[in-house]
Amino acid sequence: MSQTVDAALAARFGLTAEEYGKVLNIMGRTPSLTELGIFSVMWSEHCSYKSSRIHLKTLPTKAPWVVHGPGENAGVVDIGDGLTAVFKMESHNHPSFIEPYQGAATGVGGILRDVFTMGARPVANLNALRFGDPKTPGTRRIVDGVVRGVGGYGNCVGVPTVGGEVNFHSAYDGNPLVNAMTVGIAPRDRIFLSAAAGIGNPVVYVGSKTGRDGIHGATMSSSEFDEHAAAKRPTVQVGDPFTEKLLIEACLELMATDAIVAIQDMGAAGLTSSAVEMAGKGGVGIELELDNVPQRETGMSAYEMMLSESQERMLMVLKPEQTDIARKIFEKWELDFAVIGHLTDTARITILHKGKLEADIPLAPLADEAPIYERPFVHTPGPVRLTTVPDPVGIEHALLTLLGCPDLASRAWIWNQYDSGVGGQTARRPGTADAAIVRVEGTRRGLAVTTDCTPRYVHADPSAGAAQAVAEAWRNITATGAKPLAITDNLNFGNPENPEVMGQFVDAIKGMGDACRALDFPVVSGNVSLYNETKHPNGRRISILPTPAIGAVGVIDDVTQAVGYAMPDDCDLVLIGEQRGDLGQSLWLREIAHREDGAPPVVDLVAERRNGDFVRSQITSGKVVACHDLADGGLLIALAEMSIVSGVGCKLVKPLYDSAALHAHFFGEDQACYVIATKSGIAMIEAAEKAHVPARRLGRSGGKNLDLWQQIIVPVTRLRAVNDAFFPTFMER
Amino acid sequence: MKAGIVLFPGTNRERDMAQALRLVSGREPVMLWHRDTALPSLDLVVLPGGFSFGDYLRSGAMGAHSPIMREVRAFAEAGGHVLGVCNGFQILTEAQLLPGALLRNASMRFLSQDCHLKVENNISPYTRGWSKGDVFRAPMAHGDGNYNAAPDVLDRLEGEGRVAFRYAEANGAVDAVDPALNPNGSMQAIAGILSENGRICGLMPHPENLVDPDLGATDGVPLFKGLVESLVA
Amino acid sequence: MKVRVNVMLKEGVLDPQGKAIGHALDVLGFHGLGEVRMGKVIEIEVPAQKSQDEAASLGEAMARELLANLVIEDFTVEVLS
Amino acid sequence: MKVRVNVMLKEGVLDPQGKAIGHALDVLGFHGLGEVRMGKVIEIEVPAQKSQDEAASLGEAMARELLANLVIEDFTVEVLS
Ligand SMILES: Nc1ncnc2c1ncn2[C@@H]1O[C@H](COP(=O)(O)OP(=O)(O)O)[C@@H](O)[C@H]1O
Ligand SMILES: [Mg+2]
Repeated sequence: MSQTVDAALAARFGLTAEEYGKVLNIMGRTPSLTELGIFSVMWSEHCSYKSSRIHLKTLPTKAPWVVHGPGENAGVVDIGDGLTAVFKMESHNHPSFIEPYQGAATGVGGILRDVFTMGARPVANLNALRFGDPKTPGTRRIVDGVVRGVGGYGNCVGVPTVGGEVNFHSAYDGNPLVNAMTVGIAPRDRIFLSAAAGIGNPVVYVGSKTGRDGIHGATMSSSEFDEHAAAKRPTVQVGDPFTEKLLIEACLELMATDAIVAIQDMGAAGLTSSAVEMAGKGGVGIELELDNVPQRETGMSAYEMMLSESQERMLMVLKPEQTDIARKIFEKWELDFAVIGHLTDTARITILHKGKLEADIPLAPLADEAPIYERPFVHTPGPVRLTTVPDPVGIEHALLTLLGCPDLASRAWIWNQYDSGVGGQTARRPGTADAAIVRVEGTRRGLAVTTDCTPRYVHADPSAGAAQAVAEAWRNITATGAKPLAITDNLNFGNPENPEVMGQFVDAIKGMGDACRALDFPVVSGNVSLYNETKHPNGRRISILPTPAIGAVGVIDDVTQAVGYAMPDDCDLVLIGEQRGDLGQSLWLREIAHREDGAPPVVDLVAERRNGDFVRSQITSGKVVACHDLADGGLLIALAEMSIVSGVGCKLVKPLYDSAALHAHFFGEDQACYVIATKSGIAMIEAAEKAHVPARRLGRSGGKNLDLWQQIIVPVTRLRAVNDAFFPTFMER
Repeated sequence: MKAGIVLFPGTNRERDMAQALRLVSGREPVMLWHRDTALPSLDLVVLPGGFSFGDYLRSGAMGAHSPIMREVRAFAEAGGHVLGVCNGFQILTEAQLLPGALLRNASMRFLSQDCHLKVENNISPYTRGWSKGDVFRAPMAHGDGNYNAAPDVLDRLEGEGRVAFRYAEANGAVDAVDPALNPNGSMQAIAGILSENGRICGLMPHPENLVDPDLGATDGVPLFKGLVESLVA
Repeated sequence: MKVRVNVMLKEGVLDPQGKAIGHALDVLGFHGLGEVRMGKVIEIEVPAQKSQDEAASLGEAMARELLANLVIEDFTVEVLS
Repeated sequence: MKVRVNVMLKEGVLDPQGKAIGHALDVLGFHGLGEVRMGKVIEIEVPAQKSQDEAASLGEAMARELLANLVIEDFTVEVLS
C-alpha cells in the first residue's frame, strides 16, 4: 500500500490539523502509514475519550467494597467469601445498524472478553437495546437481527442472558443502541491486570487468526480509503462464539497457573490498543514482530495487522519459563498461540515486519499527549412541570393500551430466545423479578443484576433523568432483597461537537454522580458512545435520545431470601413511598394523551435511599412475599405486571389519597415507590411508620381479576393477552 | 453410581449436569475429554448440552465423530447406560446410537422456555422415577429440537414403547400440531426416546436444571433418582 | 482445485427453513412460487495434484463421513477448478 | 423449473463454520486440505412459463432482497430444469 502520509491523509484518518501537528511534534518526522494508523486509533474518540474524559473524572468511583474501579478492562467489587464480581457494559451501536446479527453478536463477544481477561468466569449477560419506531420500515429487521445475534452468541458460549431492557423511539430509527453487559466471578486474590512488566518477557498472541476485519471501522469509512478493496471487503466482523468459548476455557485454565504477568483482550483497534495500553500502563517498551502474528489472509501489511479488529483474540505477557505450559494449554483447546514480541526498556513501541521497522513511537507522549477537549456546551432548558392533564379515555382503556404498547409489552418474545438457565445457577429469570438473580456457584450467595435507563426523562431533563436511571437500577436490585454494590454505565449520546448534545452529556454525568453519591453506588467501569445520530437523506441529523444506560450489580447473602414480583395469593398489598401523581414524561402522557412533554418525575435521593433500605430490610427479614418497584406506567401497571406473572389477581381499595386525579394516581411514574405483598399489611405499615417511610394499604391479592373496588374489573387473562400480543404480532407477521 | 460427563469443545452444560448428578447421587462425576481413547469404569456416560464444535455444520455432527465416541459406542454395545441431553441427544442421533434426527425448530428460532413433559413409560432407568402419565416441568434451550424420523422408525418407537417423553400441557394433554404444546414441531411431540435395550436415552429439555430446591424447583430430580436406583449395584 | 459438496434434505423430509423462506418471499411480493428448499454448500480446497476423479471421490467420502447426515440428507459433489 | 441461489460469505470475511468443518475433516483423517468455506443453497420452484432469463433475474431479485446479506455475502444464480 503506497500512501503519502500528510495532513490530508491524517484528516481522512480522523485527525484534525492540530492533532496531526502534535503527531509531527512527537515523532520529529513524518510518520509512516502504520504510525499514522496507530496515532489515529489511539486518539480516536473511542480509545481516547477526548470529549468525555474531563467530565467522567467527576464520577464517584470508590467504596470500601470496590477492588478496581474504572481504568481496568472491567470493574471489580468484593462480594464476600473471598470472591469478586467483575463487570462492564459496552456498546456496539454502529455495527448493529450495518449488520444487526453480527453487530450484536460481536458486541456480546467483546464484552465477555473484557470480563474473562481479568480472570473471571462470566456468569451473566444483559443487553440494553433501543430501537426505532416499530412503524418505521427497517425497525423489524434490526430487532430480529439484534435479538438473534445476542442470543446466537450468548447461547453458544454458554453464558446465561438474564436481563436487559428494550425501548422504541423514532430517535433511534437510523441508530439503534445495542449495549451489552457481562458479569463474571473471580477470586479476589486472582484478578489479572493489563500492566506489562519484566523487560525481555515474551508477548504472546492467542485466539483466532488475524484477518482484514473492521480495519479503521472507528475513524473513517474504508471506501474513502481504498475504494477497490471496500467493494469486496466489508468492515463488518463476523463473530465466532465457538472459538470464544474455547478462549474462555483456555484462559481460565491458564489463569489457574502463575504464568501470566499481564493480559488484555484485543478489542477496538485490536493489536494497537492492546499492545500500547499494556506497555504504557507498565511503563515499559514493547517490540512486536508481525511476521509471527497468526494470519488468516495472505499479504497483510503491518498497517492492516495493527489495525485489524478481528475478534476472539487476546494479548498476554508471560513469564518466560512458563511459556511452554501456556502453549500446551492453548494447543489442547486448539487455539492459535504465538510469541509475537517481547518487552523492552525503550519505552517505545517498535513494530517489525519482513525485516523492516514499520513503526517506532515513544509510548508516553502517545498516551499523555492524546487530545482532551473541553467542548462547549449549553444546558437543556429546564422543563415546565405539567399542570393537570384531563383523562380522555378512562382507567381501564388506558391500562390495556399501556400494557400493550411497545415500551411496556411483555419482552418474552425476546428473552425466550436467550438461554437464561445455562450454568445451572439462575435463581430469578427475566420477567420474574426486578433484577435477575444468579447464584454464586458453590455458595448460597446470589448476584442481582439489572440494566436501566429511561431516555425520555434524560431528554427532558438530563440531570434528573440520569439520576433517575441510577436510582431505578438501585431500586430494582433492592426490590429483590439484594444490596446494591456498584454500577457500570454506557453513555450513549449524539454528536459532542453539538453544544446541545454536549450539554446533555455534561448534565447527565452530574445527575449520575449525585445519585451515585447519595446511594453509595459508585461507578466501577463504563463506556462512552458518541456521534449517535441519524443522517436523513435531506441532510438533517437527528440525535438519539440521550441514553446513559446503567448496569448494576448487587449481592444477597442467601438466594433463597430473594423475592420476585409474581403476585402471590392471599396477601396484603402495601405501597411504600409517596405518590405525587405527576404525569410529566410518563408513558400515559405519550400513549394516551399523545404528548411528550413536562418534567420527568422528581428524584428525591434521600427518600429513595430511606425507602429502599427499609424495603430491603423487610425482605431479608422474611416479611415480604413479593415486591415490585414503580417504574414505566406507574402503580397500576406495576400491579398488573405482578398479576400477569402468576395469574393471581388483586382487589384494590379506593384510594383515599385525593390530591391527584385517579389517572395521575394510577399512571404517574412516581419514584422511590414499591408495591409489597406481605402476610401482614398492618405490621408492615407499622414498621414503615417507625422508619419514617410513607406506606399505605392498597388492597389484597387473590382471585382472577384486577379489581378496582368493584368499579373496574379486568380478568388477568385479558391483561396477559394484551401484554403478550405486541412482540409476536410485530415480529412474526 | 459412577458417572462420566463427556466434554466436547463447545460443551456448556457440563457444570449443570455435574451439579445435578452430585446433588442426587452424592457422588462427583468424572469429566471425560473428547479426545480420550479409553473410558474409566463407569455406570453411566452422559453427553451434556451445549454447542459441540459450535454446532457449525449440523448440531452434534462433529461431536459424533470425536475419538471418544468410539469408546461410548463400545460402552453402549456392551450394555452400558448413556444419557444425552440436548446437544447430547443430537450427538446420539448423529452417531446413530439413537434413531431419527433433530431439525431446526419449526419456529426457526432458538427456544428458551419452560415446557411440560409427559412421561410415556416407566420401565427404563431414566423414567422409572415417575409413573407413566406423569407430567413434569423442564426448561428447554435449543435451536434444533424438532424430532424427525421416517414413518417406519416412528412406528417402531411407538410400538416398542420407546418414546420416553412427549411435550404436553401441564394437565397432560398432547397435541403435536399446536405450537403452544409442541413448540419445536417434533413429530408426535416427541421430546425424548430410548434405545432398543432401554439403556440409551436422549432428550432435548434440561431436567438437570431443575434439581435444586434453593433455586426454586425440583421437577427434574426423578430422572436422576431413577438412575441412581437402577445403577447403584 | 476445489470440491463443492451440496447437501439438501431428502425429498419428503419437512424443511422448516425452506418453508420459512418461501413464506418470507411471498410476503415480499414474490408470489406464485412453488416449493422452496434450503441446503448447505461446502467448498473444500483439495491438493492440486489430484485428478478430477480422485477429487470427486474424496468429496464423496467427506460427505458420507461428515458433511451429510444420510438419515435425512442427500448430497451431490462437483469438482471446480 | 427451479432456480438455485448459492450464497457464500465474501472473500476475506471470517467463516467460522468453514474453519470448524475443515478442522473436523482433518481429525477424521482427511489431511492436507486447504481452505473450507460453507454457504447456503436455496432452491426455489418458479412458475414453468418463465424463460431462462426471466427465471434468472427473478432469482437475482430474490437473492438481493432476502436470500443474501450483501453486507457480508455474495451470491450466484443458476436455473435448473
Ligand atoms: N433485551 C432483553 N433481554 C433480556 N431480558 C430483558 C430484555 N429486555 C427486558 N428484559 C427483561 O424484561 C423484564 C422487564 O423489563 P423492564 O420493563 O425494563 O423492567 P424494569 O422496568 O423492572 O426495569 C425484566 O426482567 C428484564 O430483565
Ligand atoms: Mg423496574
